[in-house]
Amino acid sequence: MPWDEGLVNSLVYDQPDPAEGRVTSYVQAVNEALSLALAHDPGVFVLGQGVDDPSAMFGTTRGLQEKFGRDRVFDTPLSEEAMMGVATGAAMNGMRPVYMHNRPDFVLLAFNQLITHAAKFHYMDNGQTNVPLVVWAAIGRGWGSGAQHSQAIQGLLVGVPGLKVVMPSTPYDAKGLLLSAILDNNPVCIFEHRWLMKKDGIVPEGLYRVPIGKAVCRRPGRDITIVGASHAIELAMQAAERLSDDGIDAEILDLRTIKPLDEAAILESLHKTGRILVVDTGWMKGGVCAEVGCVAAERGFADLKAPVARIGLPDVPTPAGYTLEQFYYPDAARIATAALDLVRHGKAPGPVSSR
Amino acid sequence: MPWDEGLVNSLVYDQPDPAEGRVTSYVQAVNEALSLALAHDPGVFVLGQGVDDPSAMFGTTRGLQEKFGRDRVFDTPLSEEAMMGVATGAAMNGMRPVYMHNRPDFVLLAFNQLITHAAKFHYMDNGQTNVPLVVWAAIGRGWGSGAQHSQAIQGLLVGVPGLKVVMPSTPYDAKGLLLSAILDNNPVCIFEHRWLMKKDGIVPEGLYRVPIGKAVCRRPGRDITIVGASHAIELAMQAAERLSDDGIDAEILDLRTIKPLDEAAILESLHKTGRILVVDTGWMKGGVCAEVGCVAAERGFADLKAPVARIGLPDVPTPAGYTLEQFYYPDAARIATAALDLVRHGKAPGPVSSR
Amino acid sequence: MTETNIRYRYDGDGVPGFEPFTGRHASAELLDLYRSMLRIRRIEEEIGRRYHEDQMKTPIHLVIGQEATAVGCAGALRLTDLLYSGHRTHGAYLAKGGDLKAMLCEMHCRVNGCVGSRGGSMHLIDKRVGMAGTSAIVGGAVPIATGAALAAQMKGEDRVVVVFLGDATTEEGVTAESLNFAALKKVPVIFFCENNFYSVQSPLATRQPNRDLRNWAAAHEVAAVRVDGTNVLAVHDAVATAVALARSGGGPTFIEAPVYRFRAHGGAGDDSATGYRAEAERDAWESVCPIAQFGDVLGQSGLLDDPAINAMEREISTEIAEAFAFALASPNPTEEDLYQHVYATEAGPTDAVG
Amino acid sequence: MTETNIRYRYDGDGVPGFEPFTGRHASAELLDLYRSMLRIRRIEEEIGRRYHEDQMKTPIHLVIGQEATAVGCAGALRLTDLLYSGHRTHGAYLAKGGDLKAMLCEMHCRVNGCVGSRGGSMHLIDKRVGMAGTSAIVGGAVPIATGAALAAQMKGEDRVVVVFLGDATTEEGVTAESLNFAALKKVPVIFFCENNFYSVQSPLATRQPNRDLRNWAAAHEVAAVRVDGTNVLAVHDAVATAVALARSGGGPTFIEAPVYRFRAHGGAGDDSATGYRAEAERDAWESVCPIAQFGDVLGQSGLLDDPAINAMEREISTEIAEAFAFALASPNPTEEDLYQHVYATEAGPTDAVG
Ligand SMILES: Cc1ncc(C[n+]2csc(CCOP(=O)(O)OP(=O)(O)O)c2C)c(N)n1
Ligand SMILES: Cc1ncc(C[n+]2csc(CCOP(=O)(O)OP(=O)(O)O)c2C)c(N)n1
Ligand SMILES: [Mg+2]
Ligand SMILES: [Mg+2]
Repeated sequence: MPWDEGLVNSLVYDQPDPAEGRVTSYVQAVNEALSLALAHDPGVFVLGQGVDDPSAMFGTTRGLQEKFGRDRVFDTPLSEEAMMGVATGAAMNGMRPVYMHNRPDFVLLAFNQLITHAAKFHYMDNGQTNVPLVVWAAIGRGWGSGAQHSQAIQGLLVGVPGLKVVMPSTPYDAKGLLLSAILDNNPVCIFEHRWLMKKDGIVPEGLYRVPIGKAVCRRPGRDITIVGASHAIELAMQAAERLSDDGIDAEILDLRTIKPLDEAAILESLHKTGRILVVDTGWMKGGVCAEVGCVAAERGFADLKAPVARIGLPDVPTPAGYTLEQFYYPDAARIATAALDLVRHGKAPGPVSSR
Repeated sequence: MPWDEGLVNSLVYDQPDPAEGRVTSYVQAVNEALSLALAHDPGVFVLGQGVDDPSAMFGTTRGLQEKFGRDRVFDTPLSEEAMMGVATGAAMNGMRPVYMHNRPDFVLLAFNQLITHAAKFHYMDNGQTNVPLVVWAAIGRGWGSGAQHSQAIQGLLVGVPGLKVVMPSTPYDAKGLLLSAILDNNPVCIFEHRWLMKKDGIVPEGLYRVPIGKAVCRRPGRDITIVGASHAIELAMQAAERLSDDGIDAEILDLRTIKPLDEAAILESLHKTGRILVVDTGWMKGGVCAEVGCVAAERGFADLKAPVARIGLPDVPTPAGYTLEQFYYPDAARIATAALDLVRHGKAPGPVSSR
Repeated sequence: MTETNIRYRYDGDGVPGFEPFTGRHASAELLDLYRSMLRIRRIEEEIGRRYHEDQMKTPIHLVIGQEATAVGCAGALRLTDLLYSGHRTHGAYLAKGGDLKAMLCEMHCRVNGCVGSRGGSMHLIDKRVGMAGTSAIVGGAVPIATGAALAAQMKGEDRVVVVFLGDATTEEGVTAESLNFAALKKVPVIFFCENNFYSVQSPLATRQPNRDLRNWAAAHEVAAVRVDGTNVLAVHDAVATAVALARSGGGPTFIEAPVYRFRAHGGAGDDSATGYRAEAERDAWESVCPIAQFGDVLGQSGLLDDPAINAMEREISTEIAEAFAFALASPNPTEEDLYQHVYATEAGPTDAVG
Repeated sequence: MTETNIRYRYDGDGVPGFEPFTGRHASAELLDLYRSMLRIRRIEEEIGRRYHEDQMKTPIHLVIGQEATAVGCAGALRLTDLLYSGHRTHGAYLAKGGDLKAMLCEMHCRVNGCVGSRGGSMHLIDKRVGMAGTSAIVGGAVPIATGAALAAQMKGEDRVVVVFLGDATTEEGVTAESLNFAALKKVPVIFFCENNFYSVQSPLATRQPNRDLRNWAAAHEVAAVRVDGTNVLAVHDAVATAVALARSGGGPTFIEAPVYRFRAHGGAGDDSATGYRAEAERDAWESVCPIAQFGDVLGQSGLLDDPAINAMEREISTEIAEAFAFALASPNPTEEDLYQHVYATEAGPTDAVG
């Protein structure tokens, strides 16, 4: 699905300072993680539609088949449900598959295998079997992706026991979390974001891990906690810049993992700021926004100085057209306004669908 | 799947007072709704695995094929994804299918058709097409249903725009909501609960509707709002009895519809009681508990006198064994204790998975 | 991949293959089929030409090279018959009678697009002409079309449903499930498989064992035929046969039509140079261009000459220019439009009571 | 349904059908196969007898009548070969060497059940004997077994994987997808289809057009055979052939074995009286009971006589009584057990570094 390449290539990000370390692209970081894992463990293999084609899964799998052979890096039939089962069966028998998808939408075809099989086998057979499976997909946004190619489905998985769900926001994390996911003995879903793929970052060479289940503070602040993951953090950081012009000091908490959630980190930050705004790349209702918001009200109630606030996608399918997309997707400005309202007036944004 | 019949038949419910109206069983109420809809509209048809077999989908489809013919009430191949698409395609072309499943688990096989197709067509084609589809399934509980036959998946659908999700708690609602769902021009999922199927209730003859999207107060109270749907209301009512012994007056709000949520009713009740405990038949994390909890903290913050509290299934796959099931499922006692803690000590239950 | 070998060969008869079919069609019909293919080609080329201007902010999947399938198929259908398709919609939409202006407005994200800027290129739908639905999910439209056929059968309508699918779509389990159900109920649906040998840039051989798709379809008790997808008349007649079977209650047919797309899977250019397919392979197929071949046939039979072609070209080119101008001048949607049609609100037929 | 017609007839050869196979097996092996079937039958009968006592709080799907498939199949496998199955697990688990006590503990919801009371009857798993996994979702185990075979292939292990599936399981799209992938990669998997003509109480005819499942499998380029599922030797040899093919890199085989379950789909009794199948149909199949038939064959060849059978019966009955007693005396799980094994915590092989 390279149609959005032009769009993604037109995105502009701040360049990291090479003095701080080796600068690589996001895509390169993912590619390195795969390459290192393949080199390090003969059990690792990479499969997915087009992983060996010239587009190479947005470039993330470039060169891997040449290096590791057709048996370890291979294309699949258009059979998402069976291939999820095949990957699960292989994982149950000593392999460490990384099953890559262009879009999370396609993972919905395999929910039965993912949710009712991969996530449950370890429990159902009393720990006899581990399922070290990685399911990777890149959330689409813009350029007419539309209702069927843009779904950010992480919210559907927040409640599913036995799964882990990870959403990197930087090249460093993309590599470190992917390595952790491959090393993990449980099924781990990684949802990348198409718009981060143009981002460069400081990425160490060699193997390192970013721990699954731990959030990280991206920006310390006093007045409000803005919490989210993946591309939402990018927007939140931009919003924080604007907010500082208004004298508001926002703390940005990058969840990194949305299942299991680092509740301690959320509560700690909330304790400091007293206000929380949850941002997510997925639908506002249910899912990540709801879970984090509910945790705040359940376990951090005493610290709350204002309503819990959230910004996600409105309760509407994604429109394909450009103009409608601009109205649909939250941006830094909308996040900043919501934060401002919350801090200044103790007001959470109204329900988006009735705007 | 009649294995749990013995268990369900052993459940004891209070008998309704025949002076209040016609008493029928839950199963009979569903059967009547189907029968009336089939009789009333030639576009209605009923399909599903075994709808015409001797078990007749827990009895709910008994006699329908005899009455309305094999073309309008029919068995299907074991092809959940295609049949969901077939039902969707028929709905898009003037029919009103009611697609019945023994278990919500089986609906996961069809999430692509349900979420990415049925829920979106009306939007994607700019309103050219309506999708008056009903998807019906009965949540399993107990008697070894286990991890793959007990999933209450409503929580996964709370965030999906374009869908409606309904969960009756009484025979009256089972009939009235099913009729509303069939009459609705949108895809509506109905999640029944296996344990309610033994319940009798006052059920008027003939056509009537219970509106989708409206909650109902089952018990007025001053001290705390216990909110949920389906079998959770049964438990909540029992809990309220116990609580009244402790001098606590619980208000019970039956959501009836969990998508779209009747936020106004939740907020109104919360305004009165100042405390909210959400109970659901599904996983505690994400889903219904999280969404309702978050709405309370977002839009009812000023009314909250205590943390938002929730009780759902622990973050664990369902065990099959009887003893483990007893530890796993919340009961009236656990709900009462949580409510008591919340009212007396302003304390929400701890995270269940670390009990 | 640096090999220049041709992996997937054309194995039709080329121009001689038209022979058995020409006599069965009136001249006007033959010219209509030609014109319809030419028009689609020119529209697609113009879209391709302008795509880099980024006015059409929508993924595109051009049908250049695959015109004979949509045109031949639609020619054998009535306005009231229904067509469903996957992501590669342009040919089906135009052949079925979809409005060009509404299509280009949609692709330019304008509010008067055929689906109000909700769907883009992958969702060219116009129910008034029987272009009934599309899915951007591979295989997504297949059971839906089957359900549409079930509805037609239940309502006793004299209506046939066709669904276009690609070779890769036969790998989706839902397609097999749909074939089974269609055969079981003998619903009037035609599974039209455009086998262009690739799924994006993945060749058939990396996705399926070497097999005959007709056997696969026939194993579900679905009538199964193969037809030269570059031969608009052969396609037309195969569909006509399937339609007759379906209308008479004989149930579904699976039609496999080997074809070739001359451009990239998505976007405007050709991507053969990236090496996933040999340029020689594309060239070989370009030499059996469905439009050129049919033009030759019509020329040989004296139905078409250069002046006639030129007149067609002028007419088409004017239509295209006007349609683009119309689209570019059309209004954008507003924020309010975003929130329309999430839920259907109109009363259903059953709403009168209760 | 009040018809008493037989819808699904036995079309094997009965006792004479054993003829071509007996000579190929040693006497001890023949007796083992017989004993194994008899043991499963008696275990199932005892489960059925006690089920109404509600001590086994678990859904059950008895294999009474279907013993020859599991036993014949497992007899052709090594301990290191893997067996996967759906919900109907008892026969597979026992034939592959699963521990009876652990099985009954599981069915009695005891902590020392083979999966610690997590799974119940539908999840009888013991990886030590190659009973590798089950799914209560129809078709769920099919791709997983295929993946297990892929793992064996990638690791260069001399291991074959068998997955049991029912006739209805061939309707799930994932099964077709799995066949395609297995054939594509030539992984060492055997799709063993027990065709008992029913899915719960739905006959094959309401779910599939009248078709030959071998054609369907063969259409995926999977070797496909049919074998009399009441003939343990025929089953054994068909599996042995498939195993040899798989071990030599020849890829997957689909085996269709017509069989019949004598009891209800689920639970302990027979539900034929409800009318979904004719009692005459069940009676006809009971007359070709796989155990009785094979017993006759062994009797005729002088390998088995009444005293020998009686000795077997006594041994088996003692084993069963002890196993039930053991299960009933076994401890229940505790609340703490509920929270074990939600996530795997042990370090993976790659964990040494990083
Ligand atoms: C379920 C699903 N998987 C993957 C994709 C990505 N995708 C879009 S089009 C396409 C190729 C489909 O090939 P084919 O069916 O042969 O049609 P063609 O594009 O060749 O016309 C793929 C893989 C998708 N849209 N849906
Ligand atoms: C996906 C799915 N759909 C439906 C069911 C309910 N169900 C359990 S067993 C069964 C029958 C399956 O029939 P078959 O595959 O022929 O196996 P058999 O029971 O005859 O051995 C059904 C429909 C299920 N478990 N999973
Ligand atoms: Mg193709
Ligand atoms: Mg069966």
